[in-house]
Amino acid sequence: MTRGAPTVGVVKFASCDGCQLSLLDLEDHLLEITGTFDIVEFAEATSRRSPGPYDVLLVEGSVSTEEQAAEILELRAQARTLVTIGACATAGGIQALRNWADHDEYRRAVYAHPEYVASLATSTPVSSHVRVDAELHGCPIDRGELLELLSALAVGRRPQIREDAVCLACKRRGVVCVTVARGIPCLGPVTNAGCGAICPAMDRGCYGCFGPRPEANMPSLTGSFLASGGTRADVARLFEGFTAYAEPFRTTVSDLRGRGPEEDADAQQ
Amino acid sequence: MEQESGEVITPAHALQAVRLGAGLGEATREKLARVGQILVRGAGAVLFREGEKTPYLGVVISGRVGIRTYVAGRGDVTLSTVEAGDIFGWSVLVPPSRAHATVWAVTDVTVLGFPAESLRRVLAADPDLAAAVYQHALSALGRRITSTRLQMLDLFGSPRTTEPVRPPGALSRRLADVRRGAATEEPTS
Amino acid sequence: MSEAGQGHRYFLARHRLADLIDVLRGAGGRARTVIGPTVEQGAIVYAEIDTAADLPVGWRDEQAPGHYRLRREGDERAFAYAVGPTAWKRHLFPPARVRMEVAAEPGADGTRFEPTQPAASATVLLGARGCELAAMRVQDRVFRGGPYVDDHYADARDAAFVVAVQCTHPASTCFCTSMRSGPGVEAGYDLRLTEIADGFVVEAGTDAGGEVLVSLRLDPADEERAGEAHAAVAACAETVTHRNRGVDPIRARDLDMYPEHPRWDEVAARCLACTNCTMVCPTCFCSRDVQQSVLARPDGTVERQWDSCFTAEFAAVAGGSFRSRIRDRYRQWLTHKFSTWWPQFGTPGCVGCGRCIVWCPVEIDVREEIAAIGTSAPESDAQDGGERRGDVDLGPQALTTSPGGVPEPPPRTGTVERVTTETSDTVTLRVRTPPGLEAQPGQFVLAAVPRVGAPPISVSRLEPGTLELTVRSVGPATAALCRLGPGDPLGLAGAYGRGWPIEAARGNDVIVVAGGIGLAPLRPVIDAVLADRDSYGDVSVYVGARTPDDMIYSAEIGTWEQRRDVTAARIVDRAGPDWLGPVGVVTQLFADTAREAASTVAFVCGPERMMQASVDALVDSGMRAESIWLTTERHMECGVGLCGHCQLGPYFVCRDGPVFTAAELGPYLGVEGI
Amino acid sequence: MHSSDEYAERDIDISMLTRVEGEGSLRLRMRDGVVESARLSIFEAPRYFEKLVEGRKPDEVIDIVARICGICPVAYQMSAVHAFEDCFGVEVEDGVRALRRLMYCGEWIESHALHVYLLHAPDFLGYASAVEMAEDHADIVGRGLQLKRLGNDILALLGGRAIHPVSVRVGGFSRVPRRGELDALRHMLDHAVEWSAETLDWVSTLDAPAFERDVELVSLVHPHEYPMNHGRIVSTRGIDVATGAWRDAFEESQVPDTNALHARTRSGTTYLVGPAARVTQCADRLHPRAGAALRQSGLGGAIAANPYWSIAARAVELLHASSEAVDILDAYTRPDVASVAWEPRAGVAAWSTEAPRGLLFHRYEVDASGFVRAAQIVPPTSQNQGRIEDDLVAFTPTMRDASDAELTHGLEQLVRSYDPCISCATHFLDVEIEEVP
Repeated sequence: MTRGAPTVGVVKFASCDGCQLSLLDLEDHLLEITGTFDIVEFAEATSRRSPGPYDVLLVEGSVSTEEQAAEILELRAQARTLVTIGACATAGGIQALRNWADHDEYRRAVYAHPEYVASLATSTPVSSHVRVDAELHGCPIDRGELLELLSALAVGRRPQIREDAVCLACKRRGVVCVTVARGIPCLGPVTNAGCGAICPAMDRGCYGCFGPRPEANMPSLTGSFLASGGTRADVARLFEGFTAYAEPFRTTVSDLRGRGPEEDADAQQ
Repeated sequence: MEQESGEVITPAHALQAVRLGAGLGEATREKLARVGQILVRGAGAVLFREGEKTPYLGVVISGRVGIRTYVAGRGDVTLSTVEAGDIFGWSVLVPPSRAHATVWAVTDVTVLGFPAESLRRVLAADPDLAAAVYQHALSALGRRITSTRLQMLDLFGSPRTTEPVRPPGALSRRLADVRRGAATEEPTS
Repeated sequence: MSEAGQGHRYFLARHRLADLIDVLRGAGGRARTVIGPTVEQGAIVYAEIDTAADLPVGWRDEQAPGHYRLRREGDERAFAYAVGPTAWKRHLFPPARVRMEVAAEPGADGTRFEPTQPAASATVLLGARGCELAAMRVQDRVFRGGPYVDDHYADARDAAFVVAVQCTHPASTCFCTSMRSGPGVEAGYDLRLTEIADGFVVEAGTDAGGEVLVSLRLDPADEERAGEAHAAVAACAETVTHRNRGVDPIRARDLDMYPEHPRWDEVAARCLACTNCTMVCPTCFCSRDVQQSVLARPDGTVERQWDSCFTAEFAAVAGGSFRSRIRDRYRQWLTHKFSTWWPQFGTPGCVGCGRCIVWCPVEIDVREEIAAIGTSAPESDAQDGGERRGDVDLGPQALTTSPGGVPEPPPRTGTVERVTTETSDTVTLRVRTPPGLEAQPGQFVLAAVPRVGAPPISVSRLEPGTLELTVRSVGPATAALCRLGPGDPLGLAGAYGRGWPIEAARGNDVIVVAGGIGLAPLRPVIDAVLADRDSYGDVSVYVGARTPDDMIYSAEIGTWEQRRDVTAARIVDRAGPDWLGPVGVVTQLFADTAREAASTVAFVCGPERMMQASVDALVDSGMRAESIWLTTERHMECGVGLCGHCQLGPYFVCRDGPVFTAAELGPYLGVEGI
Repeated sequence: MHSSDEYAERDIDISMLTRVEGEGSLRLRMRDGVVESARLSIFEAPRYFEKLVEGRKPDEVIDIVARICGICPVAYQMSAVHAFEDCFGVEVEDGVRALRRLMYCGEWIESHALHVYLLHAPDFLGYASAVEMAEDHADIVGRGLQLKRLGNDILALLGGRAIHPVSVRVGGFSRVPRRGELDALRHMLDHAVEWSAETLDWVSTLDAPAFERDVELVSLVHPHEYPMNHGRIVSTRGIDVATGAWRDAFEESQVPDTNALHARTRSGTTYLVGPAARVTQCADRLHPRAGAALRQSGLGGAIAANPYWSIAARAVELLHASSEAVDILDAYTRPDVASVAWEPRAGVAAWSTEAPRGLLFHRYEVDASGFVRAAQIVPPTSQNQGRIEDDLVAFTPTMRDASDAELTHGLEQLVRSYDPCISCATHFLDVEIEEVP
């Protein structure tokens, strides 16, 4: 690392570590990254630690315990630029499905002694707690988008990360629409591109892991799924994935299930 | 009253020269002019204050009149200016006739004022004159509302994200410095 | 073997299809890549073909709105299908290609902008249909019909040997006959095939095609086979015309006249804005230029990628998107295809291939939408449209293009001589003009910072050897420009666009109305007029700004105010007690002045809403809209009318503007979502 | 050097384990230099996967359980898919079976290269991270990164992406690659074999602390092949049950201050899963090249007895996985169909596969429509957790004369030698060393 280079921290909350692993998965560029930035905090990769401040802080994971809710406030104060990485940090993650369920029942079911387990009733995105400067979507994030974010920070350009539909990337890649040609339900039209349309390219429908794009036309797409013979529960399950808690997927799931999630009461405190 | 030329300005002369007067027949204009008074104020003078009973309907004959209000933390803010030929103090026409803003002389001004009581009397007595004055006031108000709306749009203001020209500690600069092997300190901006 | 020339029909027996492909691959001793139809991912797509066995022999397609299925018929026919999801643009105008290599080493010498040189390999496009050849001719006009051409496209097009196949098996979504693009193939091919029961009737359209026939040593087609081929195409045309829904292209040309039709809302409720229709469309040509570089490396590239008018950023500028709603985007797309393409390129932008209908996941059928809007439109409006129907010929000959433009020029490197801070977020860069760059008042340049971006910036002063750019920091690229210091290099491409008609204003009274940074493009007008003051009548300059501190060129405005031969005034939206000038909107400064319509020219620049108010006030004071000149802002990415982003109704702002008269902009000025 | 007396009131606090996957801490209670207890605490927030999969269909479950771990998502997908296929009586094509092994090879290579080079090796050489190690040993770190990349490339080819691949489906894959798509990879895999062999040579030269313990090793054992997706659950002390019958031999319990469940044998003892267990039990089924290299290294005994030498076990498995990947590619013909049709049936779907870190057990109760009604997932780290604590208790006295910093380092290195995967175990750890008076 270079003395005086911008400092980078990588931290995590509730998550699988896959997004921060994406940084280590930039194998061909890893040593160049550490030559460009001074990675001062990244528990998964180095025993050196730093409580901040950070020029750039990459945050993985959702906020799902009281300690995390407190910690994110402190981290925000230490970060000049805070970037959330991945579906957990940006949308609450798969674990946000518990927001629709009875949390105590969850704890009892998984743990014989739920009293040992400290967790909030909800799993919420970081942006529900603090201001976020940029987001990288995906479960996991795309390595290319991560490299672009770092490169854009390094030269001062706007990261070329757009909120296009998966369909745009899918067609550029030359993939044939799985919905039209095979009748497979695909969330591509309402999901952020960024993955490069992996699922349609692997002959299956997009499952929305890069989250809803800002202009997702949910009524039209769900209407079309229902018209193709899916039950309300079948269609709900399509959206009950890694970004279910992000709007407008959240409302769509609630509408289809006839019940809403617990509000982010914890987040608001 | 004397102007530069040394000519004395009378209310009747003054009224004739402005749009309010131009729209009136001669007899009617005379009737209105009779209740008018020429007021001269130096730059900076307050003509009347927000919340006071509006003392008169004014027409700017020369100079510039400002309409301002006080905003905590920002002080006196001028919302608009009234240029020669245009009116101010329209609130005199509408009960409770209290001034909505403070009116002040941005430059030395000459104003033709129609005091509240006499104006109301003369308007009550002459419906045609009243209609003409109200119509004039309404059209001036209309223009002012349109202007205010455009000002509210803050058209020249920032697009969603105006960025500071020299963001503090912009990473690119720091990197550039690092590459040149130069200082590791925060760049001065 | 001269009889293999054009106009003669030959017979290629089915078992010799493999020979044809072999000859195509190696004909004339030059190796060609053959791209043709093959079955992949559940559809017939165009991909590299090695042997005849790769062709979709025995396959049939079933197409309907939002629906495509293949089934195996099991016969020996190789081309018994209608067009699938791939369009030939994928090979002529690929989804992504590096357009320019850039570098940003310290010092002017280290700043490079090098366009990549086209190097298309010889390719055979096997199986192109009538509608697809029409689409190529449409794209020819777009990419090589103007003063600037996409040289990679042109190169790929020239390197392509086209083997056309006439359609005999249309889909329910085909409407080529209404767009007069098929099912037969009339022009634009090297070889033309028509599939019949035992093989193919083959004709050469070019000498190169003839050579292929010679090397195959084919017999002439007998009358019976020629008749069978003819009948098959005729039957196909009959089916498309009478069984399928169509579009009346002449009537559809009026679509843009009903921007407030309620049907736009209805279709927007269904439209996913997913971009599929534009991606599969064989004529859609919009692209974005993407800056690419890795970490702090000094070198990078600019990649040109397919874009779509349905994306959020397509029509976005720093302040927001001009088309923020799906309704605006769908309307833009459909009216562009069927209406505004005409004034831009002299043809409709649709060839009737039906791909947008089939590949729309929610089954939106353009034919239905056009019918719904067209047939329920007010009669009186439709009549207005009638005037626009001039001598329309949709036939293939009408669509030929004579190439002749120049490739898009790369930015040239200029050097910053001086930086003047105008306001807290705005600076003026004085730049030594790079050789070969010529600019007129009102034109703009793309000011390129390697690896960061190339935003369009209006020229704000022109002097021999230098020009000035006044830049407001509204995003990373403009912020990077604002950070430049004396001696720093920057790239300048241009100058582009139509500038101010200063010469034409000679002898007239001149009014200049500026709002905010809108004064920047107007300053060259003021410079020119004041330099030749006696040639003009009364000269007035009115400047509005947000606050006194936000006013650019403040000292210079002061000198104008001092002059006896110029009426200059400024006004601000908000002011503190120190400001003794007018407060309000800029129109207050001139609204009450009567104008001589015949001898007054106005130049206006500022936010669109401010320009609109100014135009209204000037017209109210007696001016004609034709004498009021405005400059308008849109998302300009390429600067030369190739990327499609800056469309405003029928205009490309970068090419047809940015300066327009109020009369030209009339229907569009200040209209939401256009 | 300190005298042991100084440690009577010793109070060491290590706040968070680094270079492990996920978040956890270690608390050591010491009195008079003797460790009273060692507790790995997992403060990784619980995510309740067993409940999240209820009401979901098998293919959705395969997508969901991958998210338990970003380093070994394939392992979760493999245990799940085999459990369901076993329950529904689905027979997959041989080509699909081979591709699944190839996918596991990719994950082993990626995970082991990550652990050997980026997480564990810096401990042996005294660096805080691989990045700092690279300043002195650029070639070595570069080789590790290249190996890791190849593992990821295999995964991306088969699954669309390395982390949370998308193609594993009940019945096969959503898509299987064409022969031609494998060619670029095939060329690079020769390098992977070579780099793996160099990895074993290099780790053989490292100094590991002298520490031996007697431990029960558990892994799948298969009659013909090195265990990945198939075999019986077998231990060095007599456990031998079917791959789906984990519960016959083991049980889970919960301990205070941790969000993870611990596993024990039915007789209440701790045990070890992972590469050391596999290499020890299945050395004779290693790829001949890996088997020969293991014998030549002479590290077989150390791998079984000394946890620090797990780094050698991983190196052996790197060589195995890259060699087997070559064999699979060379023999590849594209299966006729990517996936065979199947019908759900009610029952219990239970299976274990060998994750990079060891045995991974899944058990689902499925209804007639294929919906999951209950789930149990036992990741390798929660099986190893008890064993790690036992080893910490045994190891600490060997460093009684060490400084706080040295002791902390030794403890952390020991924990890291198990390659604990804490996100997985959330079903894990701050190290706090606390001296109780």
